[in-house]
Amino acid sequence: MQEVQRPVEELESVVIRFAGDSGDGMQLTGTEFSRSIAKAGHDFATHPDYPSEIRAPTGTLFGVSGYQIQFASRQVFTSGDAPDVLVAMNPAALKVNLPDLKHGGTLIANSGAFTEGNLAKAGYRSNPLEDGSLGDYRLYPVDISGLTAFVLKDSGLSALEIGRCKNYYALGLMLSLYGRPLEKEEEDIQAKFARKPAIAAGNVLALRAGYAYADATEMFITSYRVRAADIEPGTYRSLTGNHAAALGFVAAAELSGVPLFLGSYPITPATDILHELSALKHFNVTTFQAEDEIAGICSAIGAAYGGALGMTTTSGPGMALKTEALGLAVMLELPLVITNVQRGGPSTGLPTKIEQSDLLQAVYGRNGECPIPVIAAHSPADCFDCAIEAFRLAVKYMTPVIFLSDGGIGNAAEPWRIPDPATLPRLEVHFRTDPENFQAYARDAHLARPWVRPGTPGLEHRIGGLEKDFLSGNISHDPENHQRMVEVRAAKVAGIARDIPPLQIEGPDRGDLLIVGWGGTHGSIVQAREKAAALGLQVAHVHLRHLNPLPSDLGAILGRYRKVLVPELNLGQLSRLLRERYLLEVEQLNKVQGKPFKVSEIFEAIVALCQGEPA
Amino acid sequence: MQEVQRPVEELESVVIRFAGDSGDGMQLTGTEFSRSIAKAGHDFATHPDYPSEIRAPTGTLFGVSGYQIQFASRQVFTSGDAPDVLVAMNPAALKVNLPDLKHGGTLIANSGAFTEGNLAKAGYRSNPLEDGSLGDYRLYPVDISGLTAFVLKDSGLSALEIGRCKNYYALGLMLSLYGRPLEKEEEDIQAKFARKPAIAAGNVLALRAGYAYADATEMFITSYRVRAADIEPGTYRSLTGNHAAALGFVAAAELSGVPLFLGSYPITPATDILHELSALKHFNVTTFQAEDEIAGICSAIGAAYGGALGMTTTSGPGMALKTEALGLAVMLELPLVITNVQRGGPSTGLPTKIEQSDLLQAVYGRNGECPIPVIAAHSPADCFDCAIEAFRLAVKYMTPVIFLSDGGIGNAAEPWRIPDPATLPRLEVHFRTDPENFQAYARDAHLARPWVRPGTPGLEHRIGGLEKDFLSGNISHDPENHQRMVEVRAAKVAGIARDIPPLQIEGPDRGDLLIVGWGGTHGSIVQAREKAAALGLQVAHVHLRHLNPLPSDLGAILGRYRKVLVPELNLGQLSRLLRERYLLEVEQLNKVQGKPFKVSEIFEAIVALCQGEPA
Amino acid sequence: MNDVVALTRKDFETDQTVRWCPGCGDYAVLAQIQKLLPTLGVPRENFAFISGIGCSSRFPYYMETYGMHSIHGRAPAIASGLKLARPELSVWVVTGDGDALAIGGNHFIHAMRRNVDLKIILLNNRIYGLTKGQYSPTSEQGKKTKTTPLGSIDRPFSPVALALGAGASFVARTVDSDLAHMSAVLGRAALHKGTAFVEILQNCVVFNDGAYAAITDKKRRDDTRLLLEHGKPLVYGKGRDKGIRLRGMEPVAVSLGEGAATEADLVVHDEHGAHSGLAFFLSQFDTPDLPVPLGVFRAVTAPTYEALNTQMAADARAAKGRGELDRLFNSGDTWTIAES
Amino acid sequence: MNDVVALTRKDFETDQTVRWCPGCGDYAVLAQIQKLLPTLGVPRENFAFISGIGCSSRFPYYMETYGMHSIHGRAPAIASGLKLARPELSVWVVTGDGDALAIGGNHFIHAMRRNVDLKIILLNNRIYGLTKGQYSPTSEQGKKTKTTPLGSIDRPFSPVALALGAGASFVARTVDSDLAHMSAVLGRAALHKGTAFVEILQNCVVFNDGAYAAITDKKRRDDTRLLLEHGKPLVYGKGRDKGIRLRGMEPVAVSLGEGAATEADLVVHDEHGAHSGLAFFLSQFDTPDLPVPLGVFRAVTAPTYEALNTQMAADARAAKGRGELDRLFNSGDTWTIAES
Ligand SMILES: Cc1ncc(C[n+]2csc(CCOP(=O)(O)OP(=O)(O)O)c2C)c(N)n1
Ligand SMILES: Cc1ncc(C[n+]2csc(CCOP(=O)(O)OP(=O)(O)O)c2C)c(N)n1
Ligand code: SF4
Ligand code: SF4
Ligand SMILES: [Mg+2]
Ligand SMILES: [Mg+2]
Repeated sequence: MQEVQRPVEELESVVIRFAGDSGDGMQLTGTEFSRSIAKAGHDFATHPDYPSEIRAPTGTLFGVSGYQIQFASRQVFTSGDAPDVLVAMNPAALKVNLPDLKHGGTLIANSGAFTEGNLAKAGYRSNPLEDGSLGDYRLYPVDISGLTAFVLKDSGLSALEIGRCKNYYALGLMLSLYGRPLEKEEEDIQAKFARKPAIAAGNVLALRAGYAYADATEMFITSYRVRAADIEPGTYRSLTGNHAAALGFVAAAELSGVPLFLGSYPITPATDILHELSALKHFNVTTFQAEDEIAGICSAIGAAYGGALGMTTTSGPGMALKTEALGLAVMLELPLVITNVQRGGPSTGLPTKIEQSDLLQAVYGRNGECPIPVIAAHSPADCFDCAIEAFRLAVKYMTPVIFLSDGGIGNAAEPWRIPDPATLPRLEVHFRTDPENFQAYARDAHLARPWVRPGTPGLEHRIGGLEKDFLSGNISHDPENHQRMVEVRAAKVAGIARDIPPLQIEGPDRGDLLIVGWGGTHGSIVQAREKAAALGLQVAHVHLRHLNPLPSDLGAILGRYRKVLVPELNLGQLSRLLRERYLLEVEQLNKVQGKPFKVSEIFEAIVALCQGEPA
Repeated sequence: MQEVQRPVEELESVVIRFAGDSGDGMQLTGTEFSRSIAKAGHDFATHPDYPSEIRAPTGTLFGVSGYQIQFASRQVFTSGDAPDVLVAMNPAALKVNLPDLKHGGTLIANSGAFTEGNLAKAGYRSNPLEDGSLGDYRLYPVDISGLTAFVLKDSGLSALEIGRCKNYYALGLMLSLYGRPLEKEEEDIQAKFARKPAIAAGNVLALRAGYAYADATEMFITSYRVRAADIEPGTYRSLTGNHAAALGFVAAAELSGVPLFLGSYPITPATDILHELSALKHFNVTTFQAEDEIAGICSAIGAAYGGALGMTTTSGPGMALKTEALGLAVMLELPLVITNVQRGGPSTGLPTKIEQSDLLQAVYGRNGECPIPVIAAHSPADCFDCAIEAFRLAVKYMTPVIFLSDGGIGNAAEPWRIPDPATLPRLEVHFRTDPENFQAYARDAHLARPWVRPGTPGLEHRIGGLEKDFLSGNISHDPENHQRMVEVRAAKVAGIARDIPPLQIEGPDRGDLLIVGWGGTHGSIVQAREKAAALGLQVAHVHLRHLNPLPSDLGAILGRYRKVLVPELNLGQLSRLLRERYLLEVEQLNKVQGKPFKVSEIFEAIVALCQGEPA
Repeated sequence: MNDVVALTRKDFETDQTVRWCPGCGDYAVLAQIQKLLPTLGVPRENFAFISGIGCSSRFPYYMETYGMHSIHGRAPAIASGLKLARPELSVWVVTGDGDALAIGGNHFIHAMRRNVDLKIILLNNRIYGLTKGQYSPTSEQGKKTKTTPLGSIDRPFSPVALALGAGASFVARTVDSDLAHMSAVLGRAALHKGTAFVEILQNCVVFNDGAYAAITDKKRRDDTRLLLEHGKPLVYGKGRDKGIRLRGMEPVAVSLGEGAATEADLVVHDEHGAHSGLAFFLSQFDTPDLPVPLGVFRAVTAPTYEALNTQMAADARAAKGRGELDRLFNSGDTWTIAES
Repeated sequence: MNDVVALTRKDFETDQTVRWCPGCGDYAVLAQIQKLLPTLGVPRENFAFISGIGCSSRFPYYMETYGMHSIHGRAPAIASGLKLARPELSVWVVTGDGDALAIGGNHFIHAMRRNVDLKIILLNNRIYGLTKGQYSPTSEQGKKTKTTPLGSIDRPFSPVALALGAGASFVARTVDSDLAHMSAVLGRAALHKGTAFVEILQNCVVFNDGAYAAITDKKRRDDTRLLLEHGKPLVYGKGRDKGIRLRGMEPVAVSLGEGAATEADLVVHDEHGAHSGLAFFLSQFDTPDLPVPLGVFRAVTAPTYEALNTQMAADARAAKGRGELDRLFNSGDTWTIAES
C-alpha cells in the first residue's frame, strides 16, 4: 500500500491514549502501535492502565482499560502527562479519559459504541458526540464497530469474533494518521494468529479498512509525522520492566555459571517475572510455583544452600509474608535476591496501581538487627541491570538483597538497547571445596563467609537461625559473640557503600536545588529538571539505585546545594532515611494516588523552590 | 524456731545470685527467697537466667541456670550488677558465675557436688574449693548434697527425690543468713506439695536443716540485715511482667465491659501471657491457641470485628509472621493489641535473652503507608498499665496498637502495688447501633470510625483490605480518595500525640545531659542517673512510653540540654527515630549481648559525656 | 426490621455491581446462596460472610449481610475468631482453590480439625482466576498455564480427601451448572452443626473453560457422575445400569443387569459412618475409570468448637464464680506495707 | 575420603553435645538413623538434614552431615528447594508435631501432594516440648496443659490420615521404644522414591510422659497394636487371636478361632493399592476399640517431582537447544538504529 500524500505536520513528540473496554484489546492495540512506532526510530515510553477485575462487565466505568504511549524525536522518559490524541472505543472510555485530554486535543471516538445502553452505563444523559459538549476538541467520530462489522460480514466470523477485530481497525486508523506502513503489522497478525487463520484474515481486513478509511476520507485534515529521535545506534527491542528483570536474572545465571532457582507465588504486578522465567527452562533455570510466599522464599533459601542463585519475586502483601524468612537468610548468610514489584498499599491496597511505599519496610522491616542491602530500578530497561547488580552483591557479600521495582516500571515498556553478552559484567562465584581448616563463618575481605555446596566431601557442617559462633557457625549464647556477630553483619552490609560507583549528577554540581530521586520517578524528574534548566534554574538531579547502604558520596553532594527536593510516590520514606542519616532538612514532594508523577507536578515544585517564576 | 543472736551487719542493699544445674530448682529457690524477703518490707528486683534447653545434661556449663535478686532499704530498679553473694550448687555454676561475683564477695559452694566428674564437666583441673584459687572471696564450702541426703536418709524418699530437696537446704541457709523466719516458708512448702506429703516433709526437713546449720555452725561470722525500705504503703504482690500484662488485659476487659479474645501461638518469652489468660476463663476471657502466628492475629481480627477486645501475643519471628495481617488491621481500622515480648534477634536469634531490637520493625515494618501506634513498658509492674493503655488507644482510635515488652521485663519479678479497681481508668466503648445515615468510615473528632457489632440490624456492611471510599468504606480506586485515605490514616495515628501526658523529667529540667530511654533499660538508667546526680552532674532522664507517635513535648525538652544520650539494647533504633524526627545529633550507648545494661555501664557513659570524672 | 419470615432473595443483594466475567460460574453460586439464606430463619444481620482474595473471594461485596474481604488464605482463621467471639452468628467462608488450598491450606485443615461451626464454600475452578491464569493445587497434572508453559508437574489435591484427612465432620461436593443439586447441598451444609465444607466445581470461562465438561456435558454426565444418596447403593449411568462394588478394598465399576452384578453386590453409601473410611474411599473416584461423586460424602454430629468453648467458660464460672478484678489482683502471695 | 563402604555409625556423630532431656525418645531415633545411613551406600557428604524449630528439630546438629536448623514449620519448603536444585542429594526433614502440623501444616500437605523425594520424619510427642509443654494438634481432646488448664477442646489430627488425604505416596508409623521396628520402617522410607512420611510415636519424658503407654507397655501392647504386613490379613493379639474384618465399610475387631472368625474373613493389608482407601481406613484405628497400626500403611511408586522437573528441562533443551543469551536477547521483535 503506497504512502499517502497529505499535508504533514512535523511534531517533536506525541502522546496518544487508547481507551476502551477491558475486552476491547486496548493493551494489544497500544503495544502493536508502539512496536510499529519504535521501528520508525522513535524513542517511546508507555503506561498501561487496566482495572483489577479480570473482565469487568462491558461498557462500565470501572471496566475501562487504557494504554498510553509517548513517542518523540528526542529521548522519552515518561508516557507523558496529558494525551494529544485520545482514542475512545465507547462512552465509558470517553467519560473516564476526557478529563486528561489536552485542551484542543484530537479525539477519535467509536461512534458505533455510543448506544443508548452504553451511554447510560457511562452516566451520559445525552450523546456527547452530538450534543456539542466536545466543542473544545478536534472530534473525529468514526463508527469503528459498524465499519469493522461491515467489512467482515462475509468473513464467516461470529459477531463476537468480529467485535474483537475492531481494535485492529482502530490501529489501522492510527498507523495511517502517523504514516506508518502496514506490511510489518500484517505479518505480525499472521504470526500471532497462525493457529486461527480465519481470525488472522479478519484482523488484517479490519486493519486495512481502518488504514484505508483514514486515508480515503477527508476526516484528517493533516497527518502527523514525528521525526526519528537520534537514539544511540544499536539493535533495540521493546521490553517491560518485568520482562527486562527476567532477562537480567537469566543473564546472572549465565554470567556466573550458576543455575537460577526462582521460588515464587503469583501476585500482581510481579507475576510476569515468574511467567517469563517459566518459559526459559532450556536455560539453567528452575521455576517453582510454591504454595505460598513463605514457601516461595524458603524454597529459594534451600536452593541457595544447595548452591544455586536463589531468588523470589513478589509484591506488597507477599513481601510482608516473607519477613521471617528474610531474617533466616540474613543469619545463614546465603546469597538470595528478593524482588518486590511494589504496588499501592497498605494491605491489599490498590494491586494494579503504582506506589513506592515499601522502602522503609525493605530497610527496617524485620525483627532484630537484620541488615539487608536494598537497590531500586528507575526504568523498565534498568530492571535488567538491577537484576544483575542484585546478584552481584548477593554472591560477593553472601547476603540476601532486596530489589525494588514497581507496577509502573514492571508493566510499562520502553526500547532496550540489546547488549552484547560478552560486554556484561562477569559474576565471580567461588564454592569452597578445601577442607583444610574450614570454618563455616570465617570471612573474606568483604566480610563474606564461604559458600559451600552440600556434596562437597569433608565440609559437612550445620547452620541455622540461632546466633552462632563467629568462626565455626555452631550455636553460641556467648554475650560478646552475639555483639560481635550483630556488628559484623551490619558492617558487611555497610561496607557495600565502598562498592557503589560514584553518583551521576545531572545538571550543575552545586547550586540552588538538588533533586534526589529513586525508582520509577526517574523519567518525570529528568524531564522536569530539563524544563527547569532550560529556564536557567540552577537545579541538579541524582537518582539513587542503592538505598541501603546509601552511596558514600551522597552526603558531600547534598551539602553543595541550597535546598534538597525529594519527590516520592509515598509519604516521604526516602526523606526519612536522608533526614536520619544526614541530619538535613529536605523538601518533600509526595503523591499517593496510584499514579506516576506528572512532569508538571515536579516542575512546579522546582520552580517554587527556586523562588522564581520561569523567566 | 527462735531468732539467732549473732553480730548483725546492717546493709543498704544486697545482691544475691543462686546458680546451679537447670535441674537443681534455682528458679524456685530464688522466687521463694524473694517472697520471704518481700514480706520483710524490702523492695526488690529479680532476673532469672536459664538456658534455652529444656533440661541440658547435668553438670554442664550450658546447663547452668541462675536467679539473681537485689533487695534494699531503698527503691530497687534492677536485679543489680555484680552479686555480693553467690550460691553455687556445682562446679559448672561456679565457673560460669564467679566472674560476676563482687571482689571480696561471699561465696557459698555446695562442696558435695565438687566431684571429679562434675569438676571435669566444668573444665576444672583441680578443685577450686581446695586449691586456694578462691582466696579473694569469703568462701563457705557446705556439703549441701551430703547434708541433705543425711537428714533425709530415713525419709523414704528416692535418691532422685532427695537430690531435688537440696535447693530447700540452700534456701534455709540464706533465710538464716538474712534473719528471715521459717514458719511462712514451711506453710508454703506444705501448700505447694499438698498432693505429695512425703516430698513436702522432705523439703521442710531440708529447709530446717539448712537454717539450723547456718545458725549452729560458726561458718557465718556475722549475719546480715537489710533495713526495710520505705516503700509507698499498700498491699503488694510479686509479679513478672508477663503476669502483670495478663492482669492488665483482663482489667481492660472488665473496665470496658467488652470481652477479651486472645489468639496466640506459643513462643518464648511471650507464652506466659497466654498461660496466665488461659487460666482466667471465669472472667470474660477467651483464649485460642492458634495453628500459627498468622492464625493467632487473624482470629483476633475476626473477634475484634465481632466486637471483642482482640489481641495477640508473640515475639521475634512470630512478630515477623504477623506483618501482613497488621496491614489488614490498619485498613479495617479495628481495635487490636499486638504484644511483642522482644527477644534476641535476628531470626531465631537468642530466644531466652534480652534485646530491644524490634522497635523500627514496629514503627516501619509493613508494606505501604501503614501507621500503627507503638508503646513500650519500662518494668514488670508497668506492663499492667501499658496493657490498659494499649487498649485505651485501640478502642478510642479504632486502630491496632503494638505493645513492646521484652524477655527481661517479661520474666523478671518486682513488687506490684495492688490497685483498687475503682481507681483504674474506665475504657469508653461505644458500639454504633443507629442505622440513621450510617457510613462505615465516617470519622469522629479523633478520626476514629464507628465500631459496629455484626448482629446489629440495618448496619450490614462490608469491609476489606482493598483501598476504600472515604465515607462508605466501599472499594474505591479513585486516585484522590486514596491520597486522602493514606493521609487520614497517618493523621489519626499522629493525632495520638495530643493524647499523651506530659513527659516526666527526672533531674534538672535543663542542663548538660539528657538521657532518653525506652523500655526495660529504665531501672539501670534511673540508678546510673541518681549516682551521677549525687556527684553533682547536671543530668536528667526522660523515659518514653509512647514511641509512635513521639510525645509532642519531647522536641522542646531535647532542646534544653547540651547533649542527649540514648542507651539501647540494640544498635541505635530509637536514636534513628530521634535523629530523623528532630534532626538532632545524639550520643548512642548500644549493647547487644542478650543482657541488660549494668548501672555502671550507663554511669560511665554519663560521666564521660559530662566531661568530668566523679568528684 | 428483622421480621425473618419476610426476608427474600432481594434482601441479600447489594448495590455493588457484580464484577465477575460474564458467564462465570460464580454467578450461579451467588444466586443460590441469596435464595437459600431467607429460608433459614436467621435474621439478616446475623449473617457474616468472610472471604480471602480471589475472584471467588469478592463474594461478600455482593451479599447484603455483614462481611469481610480479608487477606489471601486467612478467611478460616478470621471466621474462627469471629465465631468464637459471637457464637450466635451464622458465619460463612467463601474461598477459592488457591485461597483455601494453596496459601490458606493450613487454616483450612485446622478449621476441619476443630469443627468450628463455619460454612466453608470453596469455588474450585482449578485455576488462579484473579491473577489471570496460573495453575492451582487442584489443576490436573500436565496443565499448561502461564506459569507452566510446558505443562504442570504437580499432582492435584482432592479437596474432599484433604478435608476428610483433616477430620472434617461434613463434606460435600456439587457443581455450578446443576442449580437444584447445588441448592440441596448448600441447604444441608447450612443446617449442619460444625464445620461444613462444600466443594463447588466452578467453571472459569476465561482461564479454564470446560474444566468440568466431562461431568457437566448433558450427553455424557449420567455416565461420568455418581449422585450420592445416603443408604442407597452406588448406582449411576444413563439407565442406572452401572454401579460400584468392592474388590478387596478397591472400587470397581460394574454394569448391572442379567448375568451381571446386581444392586445387592454394590457398596451402600453411608454419610454417618463411625469412621470416615467410606467417604474417603469415594473421594478417590475420578474419571475416566470411575464416576465423580456429587452430594454429601460425610455428615456426622460432633460437638462444635465454640460450644465446647462456651461450656468450658460456664464450668469455670460455676467452679470459681464470675471473676472479680479485686479478688484476682489480691490472689496469690501478698503482703502489706503499713503507713510508717 | 568418601569410600562409602567404610562408613560407620561413628562417622555420623558430631562434636556437639546432645541437649535433649535424659530419657527423651529423640535419642533412640538419632541412634537408629545414625546406624541406618552407613548402610545406604550414599557418600556422607550427600546427606542433608533440614529441620524447623523444636526439640526434635535440633536433630541436624547431631548429624555429621550437611544440615540446616531453619525456622519453625518451614523445613519441607526449604528441603523441597534444596532437592529440586540438587536432585542427587539425599534430603531428610526431621520435624515435630507442632513444627510439621501446626505452623508447618501447609508445607507438609504440599510436600505430600508433590511427591518430592524427601524423607520426612515426624517425632510426634503430642506436645510442644521446646516451649515447655503446650498442647499440640496431635494432643488428645481434654488434655490439660499450660495453655489448656481446663482441658483442651481441640480434636487431634491423625498425621497418617492427613498425609493420605494430601495424597502421600509413602506413609508409615513406628514407635521410639521398638528399635527393631523403627529401623525396619526407616529403612523402607530411605529406599522409597518420593516423599516418604514416617510418624514416630515419641515419648516426651518431661511434658507428656507415658503418652503411648497403652501401646508400648510390654504387658498390653500385643493387644493394643497391629503390626502391618503387606499381603497379610490384619491379625494381632498376644496369641495372634484377634483380627479386623469389615462390616459394610466399617472395621470390626473380631476374635479368631473355633466358632469365631477365621483369617480368611479378615481384611488383607495391601501397601500398593491403586487407591489409598485401605491405608486411610487403617489410619482411623485407635485404642480402645481398635488396635493402633504400626508399619507401612502405603507405599506406591509415582514419578518424583524433581525427576519430572529435570525431564521437563531436558525436553525443553531438546526442543529449543540449550539457551543462549545472545539469541534470547535478540528474540522477539527487534529493530536497529543505524549510525547517522
Ligand atoms: C498474600 C497474597 N499473595 C498473593 C496474592 C495474589 N492473588 C490474589 S488471588 C490469588 C489466587 C486466586 O485463586 P483462587 O483462590 O482459586 O480464586 P479465583 O480467582 O480462582 O476464584 C492470588 C495468587 C495476594 N493477593 N495476596
Ligand atoms: C515462628 C515461631 N513461632 C513459634 C516459635 C516457638 N516454638 C518453638 S518450637 C515450638 C513447638 C515445638 O513443638 P514440636 O514441633 O512438637 O517439637 P518438640 O519440641 O515437641 O519436639 C514453638 C511453638 C518459634 N520458634 N518460631
Ligand atoms: S476470571 Fe474466571 S473465575 Fe474470575 S471472574 Fe472471570 S470467569 Fe470467573
Ligand atoms: S522436653 Fe520432651 S521432647 Fe524435649 S528434649 Fe525434653 S523430653 Fe525430649
Ligand atoms: Mg480458583
Ligand atoms: Mg512435639
